Amino acid sequence: MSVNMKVNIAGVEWNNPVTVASGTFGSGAEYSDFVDLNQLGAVTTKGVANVPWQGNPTPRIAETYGGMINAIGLQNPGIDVFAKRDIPYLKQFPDTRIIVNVCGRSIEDYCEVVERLADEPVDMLEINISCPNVKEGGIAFGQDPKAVEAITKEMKQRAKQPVIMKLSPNVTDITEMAKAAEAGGADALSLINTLTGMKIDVNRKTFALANKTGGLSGPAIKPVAVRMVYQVAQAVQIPIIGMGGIMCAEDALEFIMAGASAVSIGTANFHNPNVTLEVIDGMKQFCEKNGVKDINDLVGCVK
Amino acid sequence: MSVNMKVNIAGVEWNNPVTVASGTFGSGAEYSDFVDLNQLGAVTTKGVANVPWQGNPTPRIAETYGGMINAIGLQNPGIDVFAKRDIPYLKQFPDTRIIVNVCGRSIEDYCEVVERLADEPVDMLEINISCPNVKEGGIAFGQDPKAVEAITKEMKQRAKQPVIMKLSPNVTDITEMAKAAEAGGADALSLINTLTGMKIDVNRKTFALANKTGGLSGPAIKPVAVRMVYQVAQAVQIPIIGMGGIMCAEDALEFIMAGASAVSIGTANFHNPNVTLEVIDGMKQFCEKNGVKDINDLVGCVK
Amino acid sequence: MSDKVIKNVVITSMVKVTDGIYSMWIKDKDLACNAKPGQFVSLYCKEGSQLLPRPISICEIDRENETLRLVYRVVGKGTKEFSKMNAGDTIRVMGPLGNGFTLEGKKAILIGGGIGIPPMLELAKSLDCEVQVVLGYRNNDLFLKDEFTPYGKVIVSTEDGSVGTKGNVIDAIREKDVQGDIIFACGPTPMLRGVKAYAQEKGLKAQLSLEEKMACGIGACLACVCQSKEVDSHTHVKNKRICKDGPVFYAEEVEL
Amino acid sequence: MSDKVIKNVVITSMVKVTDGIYSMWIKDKDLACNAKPGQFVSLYCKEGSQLLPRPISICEIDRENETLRLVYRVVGKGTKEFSKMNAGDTIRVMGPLGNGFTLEGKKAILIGGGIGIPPMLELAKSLDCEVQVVLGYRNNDLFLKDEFTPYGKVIVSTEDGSVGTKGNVIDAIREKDVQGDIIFACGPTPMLRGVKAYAQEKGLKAQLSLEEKMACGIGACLACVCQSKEVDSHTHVKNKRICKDGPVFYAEEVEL
Repeated sequence: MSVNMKVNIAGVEWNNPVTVASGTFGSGAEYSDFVDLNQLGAVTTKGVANVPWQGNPTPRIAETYGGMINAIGLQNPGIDVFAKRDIPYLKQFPDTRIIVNVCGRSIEDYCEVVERLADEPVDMLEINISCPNVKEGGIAFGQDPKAVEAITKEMKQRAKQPVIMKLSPNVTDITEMAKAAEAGGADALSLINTLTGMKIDVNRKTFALANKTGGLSGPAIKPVAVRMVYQVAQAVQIPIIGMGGIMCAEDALEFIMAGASAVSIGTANFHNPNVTLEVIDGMKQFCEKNGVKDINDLVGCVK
Repeated sequence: MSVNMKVNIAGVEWNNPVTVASGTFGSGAEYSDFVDLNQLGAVTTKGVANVPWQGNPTPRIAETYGGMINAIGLQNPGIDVFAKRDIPYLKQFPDTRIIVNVCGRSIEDYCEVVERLADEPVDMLEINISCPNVKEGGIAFGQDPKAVEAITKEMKQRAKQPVIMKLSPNVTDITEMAKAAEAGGADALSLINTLTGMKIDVNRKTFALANKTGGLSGPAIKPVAVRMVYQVAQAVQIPIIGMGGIMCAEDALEFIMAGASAVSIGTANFHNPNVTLEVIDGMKQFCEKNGVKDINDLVGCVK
Repeated sequence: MSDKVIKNVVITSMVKVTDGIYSMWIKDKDLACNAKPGQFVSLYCKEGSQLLPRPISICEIDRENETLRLVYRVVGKGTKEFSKMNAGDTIRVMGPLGNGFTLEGKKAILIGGGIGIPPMLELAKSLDCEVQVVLGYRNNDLFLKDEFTPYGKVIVSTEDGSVGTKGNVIDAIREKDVQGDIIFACGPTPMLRGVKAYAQEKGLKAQLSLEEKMACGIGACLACVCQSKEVDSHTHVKNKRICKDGPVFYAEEVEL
Repeated sequence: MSDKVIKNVVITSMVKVTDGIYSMWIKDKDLACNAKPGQFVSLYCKEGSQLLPRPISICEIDRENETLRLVYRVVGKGTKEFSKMNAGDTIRVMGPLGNGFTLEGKKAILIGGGIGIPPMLELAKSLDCEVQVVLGYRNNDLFLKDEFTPYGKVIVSTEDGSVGTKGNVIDAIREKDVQGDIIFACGPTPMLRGVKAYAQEKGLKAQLSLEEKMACGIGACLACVCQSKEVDSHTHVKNKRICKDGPVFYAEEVEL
């Protein structure tokens, strides 16, 4: 039986519903030793800002039980280098869509990047609103519904590509943020970003990360991610890219059945560089085994 | 070297800083086959309401990666049976403190239980404010700072024992809730309660729990718990009982160094019924090995 | 005081009974001495991502050799881990758990369906009355069937009709007109519902062994409750704890 | 195209070198053929609660027998898991990773401190120039020391002064007036700082092998960066990736 794995996210067709979580995959070059990037539905790049960011001091990561915390600090070379180097690199893989993740310290930063990308051959933009809003005393854009709606509107006014708003899970009510993004005109949502965590090295009596706190990711957080994807799927009409601890095809299918139209794989790449292809393959096999002709038929099938 | 393991939580002296997380240990009877309850700093009971609660339909629990989700629904026999049976049972263990966890569907429910306990020989009350406030459309008391302060005040007006407010982690800013509890007169705080999660059985295309969502616990969530304990320790003056995924002495020490004066062990009891005693022993050994004469010297030592 | 123990024990044998079903013998004096038919043990995984113990029913008790037999189906990562272990390996176990069957009756009908069949074997051996065994299978993969023949007449039903009565265990009992004064049953809930209805119809006493997802396994966490007809003396609501008050209940005690 | 591979390989030997330090030989043609001194491999844990690979430096390369030697210290659960494995077991490995040392110089000073000693062994074997080896230990537990003697003069420093020069490797170099035209060093950052300062003082070229917590191990995640003197050509900030651009850097390239 042939299974349709193609999905359409806000008007952009992916060959399959699997991309990578921003920051875990660079711009693909390093993983191309293990993964044919043409096989991925999309590549989501590491976050890029208007200017180069130095990132945080080290240690930047620490392993936790069934996961990890990271505080890379969104180190990136800035949009100019990115446009000159990373986009042309990814254009060598015509079968995969290009999603550029955008970060900033102020709305102006984001706007600059989005405008700069307007005429670049990228397919979608993912806006990371978990960055601290420096002008507002450092609370993340994504933790205030008004800020979410405002920044979404700004992005939509300038973007020529569909805009995916990436939501932070560190909130009381994720549906409030999702609705705010939808109200601001978001074309799609991706969730969840990492949960804020901390690890202490009791023998050294110090924080495991130089930044003290870091973003918790990995299978440890999957139940929180699936719950939020389900809640958001009930609350908004726009498509959802689900992520948070996907290690295998069954994990990915949990997100799909909870209401995600596509999924991102992040931390699992560190544990198994081939995981993305294994997940795509496993999802296809599941459909064949269960007589599912179209992966889209499984989206939100558990209610 | 003799190490002092005694801690004083809001005027109540515990022989050591280890108790159990409410709901994982019943009222101790079942675990007394494995654990001498006199060895614990305190026993925190399963939540008790003003009347018996039936709880949720089954399945009520599901395993997740490095943790579990549960939706027991606070099944309990009600305060009358509890006072007649469970309190006298625990009084047989004079070395351990008795902390009664209180739950309700309305402030009135909580008040009734606290008043009923006023003349009972229990040492402390822990107020579970993660229950949905039925009159307010089901948002949990613990997710609204005004509600947190209000319910804390009501508890303090009626309680004859020190009041521990147990905070929900499903909020944007945990320090806001901690400060509200402190403003309401809380004698201590305990955190974190479980993170709301969900699991889907992809083969059966159904939720793993009859309740759809459940509380995520276990080592998977420890980094979130340690982070919140640290943040709260910087924000309030009252003592903190830290919990969330403690599996061993090192885990417990993370919470202590982050600012907790005591810790609770929950899910780990299911994995190893002897874990509480092993943690107490391991903390003592750590102190001996590192020349720490008083466990209290480690509280909040990482800043 | 309880006779429960928790310890690492040695696996003396691990064999595949049939596709997806394995038979493990573990050696421990306390477990073998204290265990009763219808009780279960909790097995702990070594893999740290799986924290909860797996409840497995006791299939046979060999007090002489101080061993217990556990026959289990591979349903997930935990049971898969067990199935990959070998004789000589150690495994962490807690038990014996639950109440077990009450040995009674003059002419017993033992009913096992699917992975509810194993606990019936030790029961068949332990009852000192006439025993009839009714086993429900999906197809002609009749695991454990022959092991029952020494203890009584064995009747089989298969869903696909490949062996014995086509249908379920109740169909077989009616077709073969199996008579008795008490029923002992373990299997999926739909089967137990049928057994309860049949017992009521015939006015027979029936002991049913129930199953539910468990966490603590000792009655503390209240995860594995079943609805009871009357308010339960421990919980004071209409819930009984399968791991502690059960897994065996009289049919009239519980709502299925 | 890269010569990196990821696969399950067989452990041909696992021995305890001394307290907390183990020596593992793994067999794989690709790894053995492609590996260079100063490179490392990533080892994956079987235990599911530990997801990140452990970077382990390459101690010896045996191209004839197609094996690699990894000498590592048990510092956590992951390395503890490795230490409990035995010859014949398989382990998942990715590598070879990193740049490795550039073989150069006429008279080389190899400096290893603590668990920075193992990578110096393959380097000592690979250099075709005069080799002097300076090894820094805590105490008289001189693991691997004797294995260096075939390749050059070996000088030892110990923190407790029990053997050789009391103090650190630089103290030993000064005391023994070790001469050379290039330094290769691996060890804790404070030691590398001292080596860098000494090299500058003497106007010597120095290759330093750095260490940092890693996630991907292949340059994608930017976890394991070190401060570079100049803006790095890849990151376009003053950060170099230890796993990809390193672990070996010329002293003047990096800020320690």
